[in-house]
Amino acid sequence: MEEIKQAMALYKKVLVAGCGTCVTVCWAGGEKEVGILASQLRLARSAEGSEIVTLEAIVERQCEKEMVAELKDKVTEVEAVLSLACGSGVQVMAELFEDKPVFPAVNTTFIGMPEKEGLWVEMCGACGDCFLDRTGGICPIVRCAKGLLNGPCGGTRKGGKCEIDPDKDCAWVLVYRRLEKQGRLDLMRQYYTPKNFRAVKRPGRVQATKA
Amino acid sequence: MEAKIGVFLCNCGGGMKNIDFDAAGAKVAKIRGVACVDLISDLCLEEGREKMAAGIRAENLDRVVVAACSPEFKEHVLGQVLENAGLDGHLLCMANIREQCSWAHEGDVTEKAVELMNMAVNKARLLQPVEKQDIAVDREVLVVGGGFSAVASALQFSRVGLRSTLLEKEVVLGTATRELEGLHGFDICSMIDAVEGDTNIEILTSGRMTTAKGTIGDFTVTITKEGEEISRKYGAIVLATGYRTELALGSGLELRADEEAISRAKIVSQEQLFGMLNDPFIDTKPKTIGFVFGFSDENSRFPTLATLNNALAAKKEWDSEIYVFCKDVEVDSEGVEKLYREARECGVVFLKCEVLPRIAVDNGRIAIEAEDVFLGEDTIVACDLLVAEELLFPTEGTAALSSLLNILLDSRGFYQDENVHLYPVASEKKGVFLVGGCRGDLDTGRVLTDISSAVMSIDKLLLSGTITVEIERVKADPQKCVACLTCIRVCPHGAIQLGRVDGGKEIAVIVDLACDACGICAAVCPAKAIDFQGYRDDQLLAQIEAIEES
Amino acid sequence: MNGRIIAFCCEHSAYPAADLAGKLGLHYPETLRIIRVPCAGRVDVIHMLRALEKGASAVLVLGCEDGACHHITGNIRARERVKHCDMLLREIGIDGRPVVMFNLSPNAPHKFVKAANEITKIIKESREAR
Amino acid sequence: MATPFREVLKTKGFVVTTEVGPDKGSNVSKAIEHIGLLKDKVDGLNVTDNQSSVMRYPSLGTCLLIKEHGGEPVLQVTCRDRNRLAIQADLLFAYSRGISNVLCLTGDSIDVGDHKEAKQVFDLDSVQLIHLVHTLNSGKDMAGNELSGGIDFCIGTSASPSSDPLEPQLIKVEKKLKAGVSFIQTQAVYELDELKRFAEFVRTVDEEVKILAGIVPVIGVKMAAYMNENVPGIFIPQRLVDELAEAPKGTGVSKGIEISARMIRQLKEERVCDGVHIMFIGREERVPEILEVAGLL
Amino acid sequence: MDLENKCVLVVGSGISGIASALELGNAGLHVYLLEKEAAVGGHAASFCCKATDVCSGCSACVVRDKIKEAVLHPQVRLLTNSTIRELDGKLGDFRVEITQQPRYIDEERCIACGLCTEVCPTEPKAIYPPAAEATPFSYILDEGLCVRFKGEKCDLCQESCPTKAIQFEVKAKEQELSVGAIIVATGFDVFDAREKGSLGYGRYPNVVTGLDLERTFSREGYLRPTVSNKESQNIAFIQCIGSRDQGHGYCSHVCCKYAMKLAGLIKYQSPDTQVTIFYIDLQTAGKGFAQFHEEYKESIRFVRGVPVEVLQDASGELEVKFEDVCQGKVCRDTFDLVVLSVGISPRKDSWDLARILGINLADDGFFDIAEPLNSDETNVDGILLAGTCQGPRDIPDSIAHGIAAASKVIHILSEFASRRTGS
Repeated sequence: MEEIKQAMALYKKVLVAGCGTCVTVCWAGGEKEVGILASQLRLARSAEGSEIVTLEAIVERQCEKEMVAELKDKVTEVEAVLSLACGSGVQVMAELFEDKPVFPAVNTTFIGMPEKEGLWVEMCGACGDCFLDRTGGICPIVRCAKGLLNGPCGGTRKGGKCEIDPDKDCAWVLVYRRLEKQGRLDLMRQYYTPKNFRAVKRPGRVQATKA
Repeated sequence: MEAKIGVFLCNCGGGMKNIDFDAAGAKVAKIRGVACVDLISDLCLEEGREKMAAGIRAENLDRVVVAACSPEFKEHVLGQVLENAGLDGHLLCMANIREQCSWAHEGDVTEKAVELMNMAVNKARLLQPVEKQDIAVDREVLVVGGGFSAVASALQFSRVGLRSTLLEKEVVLGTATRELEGLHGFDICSMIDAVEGDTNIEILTSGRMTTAKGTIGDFTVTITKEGEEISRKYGAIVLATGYRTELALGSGLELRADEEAISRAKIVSQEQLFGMLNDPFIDTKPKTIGFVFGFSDENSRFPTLATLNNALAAKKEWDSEIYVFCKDVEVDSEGVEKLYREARECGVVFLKCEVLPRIAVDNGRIAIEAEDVFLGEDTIVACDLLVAEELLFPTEGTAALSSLLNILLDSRGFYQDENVHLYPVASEKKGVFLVGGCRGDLDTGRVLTDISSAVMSIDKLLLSGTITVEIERVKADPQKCVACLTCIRVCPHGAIQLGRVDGGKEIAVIVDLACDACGICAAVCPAKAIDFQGYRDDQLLAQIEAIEES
Repeated sequence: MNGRIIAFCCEHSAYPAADLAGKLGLHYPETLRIIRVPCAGRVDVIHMLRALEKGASAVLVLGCEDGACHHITGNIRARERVKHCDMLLREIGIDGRPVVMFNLSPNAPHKFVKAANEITKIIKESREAR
Repeated sequence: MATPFREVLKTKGFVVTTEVGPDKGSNVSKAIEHIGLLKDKVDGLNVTDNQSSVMRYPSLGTCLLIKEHGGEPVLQVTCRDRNRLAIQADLLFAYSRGISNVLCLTGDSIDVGDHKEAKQVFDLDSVQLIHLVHTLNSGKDMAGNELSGGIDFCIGTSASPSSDPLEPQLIKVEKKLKAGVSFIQTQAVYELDELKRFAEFVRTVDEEVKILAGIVPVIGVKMAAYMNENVPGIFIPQRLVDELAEAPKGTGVSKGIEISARMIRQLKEERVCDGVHIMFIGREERVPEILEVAGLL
Repeated sequence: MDLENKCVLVVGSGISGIASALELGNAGLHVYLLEKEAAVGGHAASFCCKATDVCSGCSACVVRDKIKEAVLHPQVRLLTNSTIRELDGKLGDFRVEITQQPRYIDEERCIACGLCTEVCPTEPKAIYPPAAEATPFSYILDEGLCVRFKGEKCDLCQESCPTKAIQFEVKAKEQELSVGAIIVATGFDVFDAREKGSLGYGRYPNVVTGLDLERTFSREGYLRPTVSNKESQNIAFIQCIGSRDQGHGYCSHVCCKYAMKLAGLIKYQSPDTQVTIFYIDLQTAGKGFAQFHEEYKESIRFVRGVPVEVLQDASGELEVKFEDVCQGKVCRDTFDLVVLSVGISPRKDSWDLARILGINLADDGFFDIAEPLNSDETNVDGILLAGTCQGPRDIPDSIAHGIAAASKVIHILSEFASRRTGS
């Protein structure tokens, strides 16, 4: 928030733009959060004795140029845009309205899945060199704190918890348990050569080959 | 078009002296959208209400604000007035200028009164009608369990003309009738016969519920019976799965291996003893019997009942010497104090101990050693039979069933959350009821009232075949909903389902019948897609605006 | 700021408690403005923030006693949101405008008055502190 | 001039190694002092590599100091701070300066250290690292290019015999052994049986490999509690804690030393393992005491 | 069958009566809810919330909800100040004669504006507001105080009343109701602690009953300082007053719970107050209560023993003489407040009602039931029992019992109806 406050310091009128899809689902940038952030901004300003006008808008998918385009009028009205979309949404917005400064209000952390209401866990690092077939469908690259490929580090805590956080499971203990259930522990005994971390050349770009 | 709001002030017959009604009226008249301001000194009387209705018609208002006493008691009456004047009752908004203004403060509070009215007017401007509708409900009832409470419930349902299904996991009914604990002579068999002869009752033994969808009036349940899957629809579900007990042998009992054998024969449960008592061919009648209960488990109404009844019976049948070791006698059930007295009078000895007695095997007999608080010294009783302490547990499958229906369990794993508003037999999910021992430690009398209560509650819900409810008071906007499932996960009454509006994309659908209008979903919705008529965001915010305006 | 205290009152508990307070003639600060809600769980962070935006000097959220909520979890969620809102306010360095949750039952008028007085006290103290 | 560690492992009955903790800063006098004190009393001196992710004078640097002062260094290499290029380069350098023992480790997570915001690398893991060293030994780099001048490292690695659950750990150890190591330094152990079970397992995979039991003297109830709480893979049994508790004030350290020494003696007599690796972090100067009490001097 | 036009009479508007009335009303029957007093709700209406920082499950708030529901219910007709004079007929068509005492203030019209009290000349005022929780919230005129009933001429209040709610003329009103069935839910009398003279209730100001304490808390919200006007530091609860003794062969079900909950509340409000509970057997069963007991085991002192005598010394301190069974001797202990956990007694007027309705009384003085395990059917067809008039019950059990009785009414009426159509 401090960052955002700083970033907005120069402007009197801004558009707070949320995204209606992923970030809504994960409670980061839906209409609700947009409203809260805008209100928070206004409060912060009035506390400093100045003022700020906020427009609010939701784009169905902020990563789609066509959909973001609908915001044209609103954007032209304001001096800056504050986007609650994921990294890509922010960039689409910025690309589309080159003359307006666009600021990210959400730090996109990971691709995850909801474990229960209000709790999300990271599942995939989009590394482009999928390993899941060898680990009973548990990704050690993101779910192991060190992204190890050949088994757990020495730091595993009692009960198979992670060295860095007793609340998190040691991915490799999970892998072990699953493979054991499936009777495929041999998979875990295999040696895996160093991973190809360049499977996807950054910046990533994928061209669909199907029609 | 701009709403036409009428404001009706009531000065409580001049009772609210610290409000200047003329000044207030004048101020309120200036608020945007206020078409007329009327001072009626007796709104809570028929006369006053007629004046109000007349006013509404005369000005043909479409929103009404009443500034008077608390809506707690008068809101519905005044709502009626609107209905009579041809307006929807939901188009009324009250300003509580009596209990929460005039009476709550000393000195002149005109300004506050005006502000309260302003808040009300702001809200009224945004009010919208809500229609009512009759919704058809399924009249069949599913009763889970085959013990006493289940069988008795089914019979009562039949008597009020509701068809029901008895779902029992065992092969026959009545295998677990623990709720009859110590109720000698209560004839479960004849009840079962009655059930079997009853055309209103269908019996599904050795069956288990495998899925449960839907809400009150419209549950779809699949039952697995000997491999095959049966799918049924029910209007309501009654869980009457009773409880189970375990001998608390661990407590106070250290036996050597060689003693095991002896003890196995000599340490019995209440149920086993009951069996022995009714066995005409029992070879040796125990001379001395020791009972132990109520040490490791504070909830011991059933055990108390069992002990007293069994002890009395043993006294009468076998004329045995009887010693009962306990901490407290749970006499807070009907007639139990009487039983307790009777027992003592015919010679049953009660020894109250603070700590669990030590139990050992001493040449073929069971020795119970404890410090009796009255004698204040160690007492050792050697007996031929020990009725060991029993602990109450939920029947296995309780947890599974609760997650299937997603209803809460209490801290001891029995059905029904510890929330006074659910007692006696309701669950937080409309249409699901919890009866008898499965919801905790009761006594047979309480089980019986439970049964009647459940029957009553379901009777009034389903008997007519339809229920009148407000339609779409709480509704998710199909355009805005992103089907993030948040509301479905948070709804405390399980009233929200994933569905499609006329074949469109999947969205959250709030089932009016099951909804209890708490608005939690509206608050959590990340897309602000859920509207709650009367408590919509804009309506609440409009009230807040008022404090700025003044 | 207009010194108002916005109190979101659950219609099952706090609201009737307030009525009872009135009937008993128990007095509490005049600056209190009660907004009736069907359950404390209906109150969202945005409502609290807006109240402050509109110049309220404090926000009260009053729900049923812990374990006696008519909607089982409403009061617990409300408490979480109040906590969250408080965090948001601290983020932007706004203090002395408390957002507080209290639990009470409909027949506890004194608890209601206590809540009203306590929050007024907090406001006063933080004002003096500044 | 010390005997090469590889020889020691082959010939000596009971091997003893210990550690020199690199300084925080460029003043290495303390390290040098420790080296002088220990080099002739033990068979090898480990140098930790930014242990527990706290930035220090490099392992490589300290190893050079040991070499210069006539000790036998064991270079610890973790996968946390360097990618495969950096690691290979470092190893080439190390070998060129006569450092011929390398201990391959995964490395603690960045989160436990003093530079929590750094990017952690883990381009490789410990098993891959072992393979890497073998590749170098075979005269090639990872990309398969020929390397000028021969390389021949003596490779060791670590293991945690008291992890819970143990099985996944053992599988990892098995992989390490299969990859080929000459010695294993275990995490600190306090339960003889644990170590026995571990040793048996290791033997089933590889009879040759030498097992050095990790010894970390516990010098107080507080420390014990702390380690049980916070140091993963370490479990200090209650009886030891009690024993420490009984020790009169101020004698904690000597008590800890006594306990460790006792352990070492047992290990040696019962031939549970082939040696010990003593980690007395911050109290290196008192390591000789342990050896003395344990009768290893 | 169709019960829509059937009427049922519920005698007593305590919590169980209200529960019955609501259920019947919701099932579409017409209900007359008869109440002897001016306000509905009975004892439970005046109980306090015993929540600490969590709900203690005393259910007092539930009562409030139910009362509200009942008075607002279109199918439920309230008859306050009313008693049954006579009954005849049988199941299906009872005819009941009702006497409604004049209250001089029409509760339909009284808007509680308070103008009358202001003008009332007498001191203390003869016309005054009811208890805050009273429903209907209608003013009360006290014949004993009002000068008009002393023959004087005064109609100040009548003049001042804006709604003409005050009518002195009204006489006792007779009316006949015809109903299909009757539910008796007349509730209980609180045991009169004076009967246990040795405990000093009524003589010593600092000896109070559990009910007094309930009221204190609901009126003041905290524990009133004792008469010697200092914070009570050391409080004793004495259990089983009017339960489980010669006169009362039953447990009152409620005392242990309310005593422990009140004790808990006191501990919560002022943690350094000492609280002792003297008991015979602790009744800790019941949903959620075991944990509650667990919580306070340590902070509250439990003594297994029966106090025989309470004496007040000069300083107002109370000396409790009790037999500590654990030590097997008589001990003394001083407290500055003694709370007698009075139990539930059958109503004194049960006799009269029993005679009028022709139902039996059990030997313990509560209304008797036809057969065991059938706790709501009397010896008279069509007259049922609900709540504490049949035997001690706590609030949830009373509600359950009330609902159960209603359910029985539905049975017998529908069976009756079908019999009729059958023949």
